[in-house]
Amino acid sequence: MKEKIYKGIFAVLAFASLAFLMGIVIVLFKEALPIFQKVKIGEFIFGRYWYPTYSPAEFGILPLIMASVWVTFGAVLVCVPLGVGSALYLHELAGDKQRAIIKPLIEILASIPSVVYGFFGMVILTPFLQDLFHLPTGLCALNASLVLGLMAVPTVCSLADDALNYVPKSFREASFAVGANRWQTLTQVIIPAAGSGISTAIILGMSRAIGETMTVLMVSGGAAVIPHTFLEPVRPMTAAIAAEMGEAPMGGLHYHALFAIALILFLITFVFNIVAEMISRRFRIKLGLSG
Amino acid sequence: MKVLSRVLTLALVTLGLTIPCYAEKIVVEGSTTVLPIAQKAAEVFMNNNSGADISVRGGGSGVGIASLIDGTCDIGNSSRSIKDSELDKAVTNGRSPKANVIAMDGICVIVHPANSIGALTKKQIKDIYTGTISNWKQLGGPDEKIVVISRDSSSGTFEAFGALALDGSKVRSDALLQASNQAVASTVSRTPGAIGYVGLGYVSSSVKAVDVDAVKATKETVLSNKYPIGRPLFMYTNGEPKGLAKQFIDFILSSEGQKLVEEEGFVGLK
Amino acid sequence: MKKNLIQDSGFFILFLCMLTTLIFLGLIIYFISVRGLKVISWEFLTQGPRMGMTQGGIAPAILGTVYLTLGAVLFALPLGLACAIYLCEYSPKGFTVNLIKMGINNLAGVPSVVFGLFGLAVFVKFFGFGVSILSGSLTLGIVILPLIISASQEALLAVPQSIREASLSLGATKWATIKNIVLPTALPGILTGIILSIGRAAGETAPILFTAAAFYTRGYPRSIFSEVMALPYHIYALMTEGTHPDQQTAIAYGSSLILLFLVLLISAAAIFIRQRQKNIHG
Amino acid sequence: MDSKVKIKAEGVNFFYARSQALKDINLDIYENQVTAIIGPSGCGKSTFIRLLNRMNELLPHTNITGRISLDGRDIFEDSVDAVQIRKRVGMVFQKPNPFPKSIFENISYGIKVNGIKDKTFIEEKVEASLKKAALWQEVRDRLSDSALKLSGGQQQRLCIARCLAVESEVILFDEPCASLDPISTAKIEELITELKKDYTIVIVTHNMQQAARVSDYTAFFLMGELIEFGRTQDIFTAPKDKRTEDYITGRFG
Repeated sequence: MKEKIYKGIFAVLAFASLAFLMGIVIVLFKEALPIFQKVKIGEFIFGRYWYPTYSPAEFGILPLIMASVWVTFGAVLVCVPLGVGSALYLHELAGDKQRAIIKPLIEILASIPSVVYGFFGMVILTPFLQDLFHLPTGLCALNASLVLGLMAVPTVCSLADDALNYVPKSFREASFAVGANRWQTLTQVIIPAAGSGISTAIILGMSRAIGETMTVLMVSGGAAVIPHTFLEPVRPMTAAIAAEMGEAPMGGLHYHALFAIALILFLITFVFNIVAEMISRRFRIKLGLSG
Repeated sequence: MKVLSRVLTLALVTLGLTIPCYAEKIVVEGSTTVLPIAQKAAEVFMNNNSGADISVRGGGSGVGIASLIDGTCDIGNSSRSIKDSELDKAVTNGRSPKANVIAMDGICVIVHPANSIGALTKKQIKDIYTGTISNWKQLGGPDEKIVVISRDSSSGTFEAFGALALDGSKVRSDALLQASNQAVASTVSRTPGAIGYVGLGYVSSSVKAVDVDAVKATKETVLSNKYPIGRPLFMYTNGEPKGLAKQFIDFILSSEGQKLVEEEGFVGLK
Repeated sequence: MKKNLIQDSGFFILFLCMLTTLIFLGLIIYFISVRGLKVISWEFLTQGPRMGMTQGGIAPAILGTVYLTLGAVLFALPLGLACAIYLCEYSPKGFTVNLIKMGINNLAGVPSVVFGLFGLAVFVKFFGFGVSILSGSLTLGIVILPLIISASQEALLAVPQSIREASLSLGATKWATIKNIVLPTALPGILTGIILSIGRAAGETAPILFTAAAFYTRGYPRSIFSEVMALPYHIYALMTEGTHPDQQTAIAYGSSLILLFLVLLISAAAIFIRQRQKNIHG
Repeated sequence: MDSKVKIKAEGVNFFYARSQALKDINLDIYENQVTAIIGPSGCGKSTFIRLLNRMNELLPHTNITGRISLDGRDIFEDSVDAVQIRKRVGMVFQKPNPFPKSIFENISYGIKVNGIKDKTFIEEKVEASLKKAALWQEVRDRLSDSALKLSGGQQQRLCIARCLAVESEVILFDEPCASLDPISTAKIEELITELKKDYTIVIVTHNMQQAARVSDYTAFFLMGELIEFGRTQDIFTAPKDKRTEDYITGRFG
């Protein structure tokens, strides 16, 4: 009988946490949908001009979406090689002593607060980029990508390293037994076997980059225009929400438009997660590992 | 498992340390521009009246007004007048927001100190911000691309600048929209071809204030409305201010209070 | 021969990745510490701000961040761990579980300002906790909930089924197996989740903007219902609202260093516990 | 010579989701005897043994009909708690699975989990179990070492000691020596014949010689059915069913 009570307690706590998380989604929908009575979804997503406080107000968020896409793509180019690369180094090359020092160091990089990254980006990276590329201003998509990518590295690296450690030693020994050297073993046996863990690590690292607000607000420049190069200032979706939410009259059209941006961001990440999950699942089945 | 339980009990102990005791308390919340004034005044006021407890929060004009309407704050700071939609909401909630002007704020147009341009007409400013002029050469300045810096379109400072200087026309879409006065000031100070606008309080040696229609932005010209781009700063209360809120606002309007306003770089009402 | 050439170049690239990561880490910590240390003094650590945020210390903000972070972990850890345990141990494998896992991973992508507004609407207004440590901790707790659930799940899934069966075959109940065998083995992985979420909770600004953070309050918080200053918001406010940038930027550096040090301290403690647990279990 | 029946399976069918793993099994396991279960891989012998201590319930979408009784009582009755069954019917798995704890904790775990807290009793029980499992001499002075540091054979004997510590009446061996070297295998076989005096033993094995050496009775499974059951000498010298004969003489499987 006691077993049933324990199972009940865990079920209640599990659904309580899910209820909170679903609460966020409900608030997101509730506050976002009113805008679509005024502005058609097509106009909203593909509109090229974002002038929410003028009259007549224009709610086109294509520049914001493209900015988020560029910045997130840039962040991936930074955090995947660095994050997974470091995890592989830690797993394959680092001796135990080295590992005991570097792994905590990387996790410390994870605990550096985002506002400190924004601060670092604003005060040090901005002038550096400005002189390097002779730009009118160092606040641009590249700056945001670098800082966001760097911020996501520890999450990717820690979880990828854990994933690599869960791969049974027998796989490695089997590969050596057929005469494969360490690099072949790593690339053809260990990485595929840890595939699901590594993809989860990348997804979580990516989600952190997409959802990041403060850093992006401080370093991305804030120009609501569709970027053509990495060196132009941009205004990602999260930056627009954070900057304008405090000032916008609560319950006004602009307030609902900002929530609609957050909703679209949520839906984009949702679709992205499903695709990533399918890829990693097909990847796992090909290897014959359970789901 | 043992380790986790030990950590949890330790945390509970620290949380329980706080000792509750009561004094009259008001909450001042809202506009980021008014924040420095509210903070300094609260600090000095509390030094003079030990019983008072004033806590100051930012968040923006929209949050301040909304909290006043919801009753979660006693004074709602705002750098813009209340909007009709907010007024309707207040009425439905049985609140009657009253505006108390506590200071004036001149919005200065600033450029990089190395920029030779020292004065601009309102029309020139409008042409720059709407995109018709895009190189300093067209204004007799150095041959350099103009980098237009503006505030995000929902901030109170932008509201005033847009109405007074741009007659409501749209800022060019590739303008850098910064989230705060200080971000505008620091970007202008580091970008040779930049032009931006900040509250009087944020003008420092690292930027150059430009005369507008040949009027220099000073306390006197703003007060006398000769300087064309100036706006009032409000502290909204629910009906006539009363109790600690009244004492606080009266203190800010007193000569000592207005001196604090000037120290923070804004324009006193005397 | 060619095989080894590929291997050497491959390993060299990995070494480069590691090096750049560590260099960037070094750069951030170097700049923050050098400029931060100029401002740090005993007074800076023990007193509140004075003279319109240009002098004095940041003690209330430090205490505020400690309360908020501990409150968040205290709220999210039991809830998140229980959720992970339920999903991995008790609930039937299948569609619902994957859907829940999908939803959780997705929430890590929601912009943190939305969590702030959710906290404002639910904890501050609906539950009537008002702007306070409680609302702030609960909101931050929800921000780190997905992280704790995902990390705990990965750790629980990694516990080999064979030792679960071994325990059950000795007549241990399911809960006894989880408590004595599964959780201790998965503890290192769970601690990784806690470490990552401590850093996240202590550093978040947007969620506490509307729910807990005050720009300036006199003295220390009286109870969990009073609002509180917090380091991340203090840094952000100084850098954006301060009208005296020269003095205030220095204070912002000092606050960043203290926040960094505080978070490193808590993380180091968790890392130490994880290392000790790993050694015991071999 | 036939002693009391410890476990009796009557008309047992077992289904994994849609496929049927066991068809109409009727089998008696005699007390204090060693019963070997042989057959080609995938014939359902492991599935059957995991029914005896209700381990298969952990898998989703399984279903069972028929009756399995322990000392006369059906083990699948609602009032019967699986935990009690597993306490009385211990199991040693194919791959040694010691807990990532010390040697002492591995053995004492089972005792403590079943509610016994008396420290001295536990220490005596641990020593007795290790002696019975012929491991005491090798580990007596390093009980606090991690069990993962032991060799394969030692780990398997540790798992046996774990069952003994819980005072199981029956011990199920699921191909215990599959991953062990010949010397350790011999030690385990010796141990099984030794344990026969106090415990009922059921052993699933691929190794015909092992079955012949160690067991008193043998059951031959094929494609989920029990083909033949009898005394080990009879099965190996004069099998009644032709399929048993083909399997034993190594013509298939």
